Amino acid sequence: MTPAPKTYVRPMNRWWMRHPAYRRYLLREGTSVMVAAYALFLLAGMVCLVLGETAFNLWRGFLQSPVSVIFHLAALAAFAFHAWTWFKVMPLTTPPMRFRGRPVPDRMIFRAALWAWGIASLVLLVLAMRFL
Amino acid sequence: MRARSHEPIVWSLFGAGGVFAALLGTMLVLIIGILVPMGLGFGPDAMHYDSLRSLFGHPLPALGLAVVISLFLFHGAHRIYHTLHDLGIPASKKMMLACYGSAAAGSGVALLLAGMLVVF
Amino acid sequence: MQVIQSDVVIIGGGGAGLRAAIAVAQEAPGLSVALVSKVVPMRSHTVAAEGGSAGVIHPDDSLDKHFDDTVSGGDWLCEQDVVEYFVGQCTREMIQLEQWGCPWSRRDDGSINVRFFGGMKSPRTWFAADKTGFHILHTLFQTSLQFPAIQRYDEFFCTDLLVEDGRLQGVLALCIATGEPVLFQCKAAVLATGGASRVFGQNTNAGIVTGEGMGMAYAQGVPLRDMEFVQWHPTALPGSGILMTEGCRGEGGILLNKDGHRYLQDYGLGPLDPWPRPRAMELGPRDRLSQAFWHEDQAGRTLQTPHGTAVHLDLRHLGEKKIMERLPMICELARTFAAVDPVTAPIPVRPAVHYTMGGVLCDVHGATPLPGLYAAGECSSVGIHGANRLGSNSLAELLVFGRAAGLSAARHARETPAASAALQAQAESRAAVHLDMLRREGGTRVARLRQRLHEIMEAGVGIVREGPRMAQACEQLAELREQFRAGVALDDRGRAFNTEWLTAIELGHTLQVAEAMAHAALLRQESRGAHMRIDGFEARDDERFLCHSLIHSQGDAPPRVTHSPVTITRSQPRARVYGGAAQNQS
Amino acid sequence: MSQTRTIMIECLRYDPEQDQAPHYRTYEVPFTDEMSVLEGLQYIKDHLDGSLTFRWSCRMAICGSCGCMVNHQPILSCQSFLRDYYPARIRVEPLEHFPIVKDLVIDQSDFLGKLESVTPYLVPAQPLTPEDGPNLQTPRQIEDYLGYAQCINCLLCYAACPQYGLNNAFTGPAALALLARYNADSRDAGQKTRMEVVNAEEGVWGCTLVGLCSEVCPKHVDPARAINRNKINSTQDYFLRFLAPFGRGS
Repeated sequence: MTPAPKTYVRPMNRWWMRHPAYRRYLLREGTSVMVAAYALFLLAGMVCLVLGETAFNLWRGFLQSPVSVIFHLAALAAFAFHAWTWFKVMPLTTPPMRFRGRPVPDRMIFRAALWAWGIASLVLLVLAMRFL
Repeated sequence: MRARSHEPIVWSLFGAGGVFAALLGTMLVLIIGILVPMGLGFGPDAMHYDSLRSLFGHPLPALGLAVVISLFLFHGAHRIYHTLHDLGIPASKKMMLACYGSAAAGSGVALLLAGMLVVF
Repeated sequence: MQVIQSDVVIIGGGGAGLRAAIAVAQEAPGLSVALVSKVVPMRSHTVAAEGGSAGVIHPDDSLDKHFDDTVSGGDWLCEQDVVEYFVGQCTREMIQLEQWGCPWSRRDDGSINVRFFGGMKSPRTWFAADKTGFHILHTLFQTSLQFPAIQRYDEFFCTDLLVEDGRLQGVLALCIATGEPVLFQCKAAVLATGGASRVFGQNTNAGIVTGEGMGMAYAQGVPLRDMEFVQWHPTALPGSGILMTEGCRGEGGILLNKDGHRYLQDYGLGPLDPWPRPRAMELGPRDRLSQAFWHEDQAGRTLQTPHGTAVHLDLRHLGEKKIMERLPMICELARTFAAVDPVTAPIPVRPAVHYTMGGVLCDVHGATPLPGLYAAGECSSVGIHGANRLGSNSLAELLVFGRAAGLSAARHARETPAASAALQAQAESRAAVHLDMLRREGGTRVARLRQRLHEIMEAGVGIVREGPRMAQACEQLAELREQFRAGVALDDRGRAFNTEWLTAIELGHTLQVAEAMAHAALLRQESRGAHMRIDGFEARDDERFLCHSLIHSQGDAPPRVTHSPVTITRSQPRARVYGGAAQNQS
Repeated sequence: MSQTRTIMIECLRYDPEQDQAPHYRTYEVPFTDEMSVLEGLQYIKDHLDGSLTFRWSCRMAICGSCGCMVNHQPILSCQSFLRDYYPARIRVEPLEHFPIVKDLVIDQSDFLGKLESVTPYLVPAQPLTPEDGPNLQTPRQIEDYLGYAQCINCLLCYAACPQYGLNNAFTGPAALALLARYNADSRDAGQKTRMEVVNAEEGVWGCTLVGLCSEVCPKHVDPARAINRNKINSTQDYFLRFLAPFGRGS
């Protein structure tokens, strides 16, 4: 073959600055940091629970602090954004479905997921009010 | 022959974690972090040591909590691992071990604690 | 110079070239095939074909009907023995494509669906919605990938055919990325470079359809045949020339003048009712429809648009569902390029150059008079289109004759000794001529020359033709070629991906092809098919002109035109009638 | 003729024979309402600077030649209109994530190799000849793959995919969509061969579902869907082989 022509390869540095969709994507991926952090926070609660009442009350007391409120508001935003984006892309990952011969439109799947979200949240709330 | 990726293992855990986080996460955070401390809909005795101890003395809630924590951790680990790559920190064996290793360790601890809560 | 040895070289990676390459790879697995294309194959102009491809499969249809429609559509200038072979092979090729994965549109039971096209007695057009060419091309390209014998040279621009000892032995190409000349030494070559519609300004064709394949063969003494027959497609968007497929009319679309009148009934294509019916009104042949437009335009009954006059193509009565199912791309194109939604408004359309009926002379096997050189597809004149090509026959042609040319080339390659050594010197000297263009100072810009070419052709050799204006066009083309030889001004003097330079080389070929068209048109003193004269030669003249034009290159001098007989087997020329009159006849 | 205005078009320029790195050059282009970005570039080439290099052919959004970045958005220049950017100046660059050959021309050979790697043709269950007649396939069966068969290989999706930019071993959106097209075809029996490509690290697992590929696709092919549905298939394939280690080799 003729020698390959000289080409110029552009660097990828700060690629997320190039398109708003990239920044939305990183934000979506970023929610996972909060998810992991919240898991650790719950894990800490478990540890405290095992250690005994004194330890647990420290954890329980932390919940009242402004730091905790800020942390939880941030976590709330992260989880809500995660849920929204998760449901948005869900139609892309589900196998093709048909209803009465027609393909199920994406927005139906999204809406169904929102309903599931609402119901699951409600059930959790009711259970929590009953058992906590 | 192309090498088969082992991604399906972590991807399944990531996916399960994502579903749990999406369906339950918001309400979980709302209850624990906002409603209970502010006393909205919950009495001052909510989430008291004794009531939680007895609740998580049952295997099902204890195991459930451990599984939720574990899946959240894997969900986080998976996305963090890939996003670090996106941000220019090359994906490596070491990085992989750090991310998924800590998730696995955290999961082990959670399961252990759940066991202790049930047994003791 | 880099030399690549190959048994068969295929020039052009469109439908015909890919079909030929696959034919060689399948039938002669021992041979090496070089598929040399100036664009990556799926960019070829086959991709833009919309409506469909002919093949007899409908229960009401027959090979005889396909034969008759083709021969009468071509105004009896067809090689009837070739048409006979062609119609017999079409359906086989359509089925072959189906088995390679082409998503032909189907009926509910899963069988093939066919639609009407202009000039057809029965529905015969296989279609894949309104992206038939796209699906055919991608199916062929993807299918070709399973044959390791096919070595692709994407973005290699062929400049010359190299002849030694009276037979074709090589092809000179430029690797576009580097600008380096490459010699393909071969035992046979298949020319599949497409048509030359870019000779004209307003056309439906891609920018790559510049006729250099015809030019290369012509320069080596292979005659071009029937070049005066240029097809104007009646329904293209004004300005851009983007095609609104004949399928629009096949599905029931109608043409209206500015008064909302279906004017085709005034041009021997009526009466209006019963409607729809084959070979009548909007389902008449393309030449008649384009000519009818010209008359309406002369009578001032066309609409004014920013890009010239137009008539309305109305699809609204088909309803949104049918339009979206059968003509989705037309909808998108009209919305994007004409700001018209066909569901709610008629589309302004006018004729634009669409197809070159003529081309490199070849026989039913694709063999040209030059041993070792074969041709297929629009660049060839195998003889099935005559004076006017029937819609749907060009995609079928690529497949039938692409395969035939591939098989012939393979056979020839097997029986031929290797190329001679003298070839390299010839290649070097031809390459030097092209490379020299990069160093020459002064001259005229490519865009200016091209603009001038378009003006000359549209004024002199348009839909409607007159002797003096054609004669003037011939003179002006000679001057333009002189101007071209005097030098082309290039801003880009580098070798790497120099499209300005390649366009200049291309233009050299295009100018010769234009000249061939004009001279052949001037000498044809009759009206036949797409060649319509209004200077006393309004009628068909079978006495003097039931013959092909053969155009021979005379180097820098204007070409020499001779005539050759037409093969007539079973259909004697008769009046070519459509509309109500056609029914009375049959 | 609609009114003529003037727009500034800033083009990335790179001449491999002269330049070490790309630079930008701005042209003043008169335009009318119906002029596309491609026609703007053609105006520059014809009248202002014959050395500006770009690919184009069909000018009707079907050949896939003329993709480029306009203001960081991958588009087909033939179906994007200058009026929609005016009065701002526009910046035209070659498609992201591909090596630049010259000016707006990128090297597409890597993509072509990927396309070839996915067994992008029908693999019939048993050999057929035209004499066997056409297969039956209902409109509904066609619907299963027709969307994925609309790809014109314009490469906008690769230019939209940061994962391909970060690691070009990734098979990428268009090639994986084509793979899904053949897998979903009722006439095809080649799923097993293609599964190897799907299952690989550089197969569907190179995707993190940024999703922009599907948004920029001018033909609504939706490669993101093709890829992510195959993640499920690949996962099933991964675990099921443990359940049925025998009998899957046939």
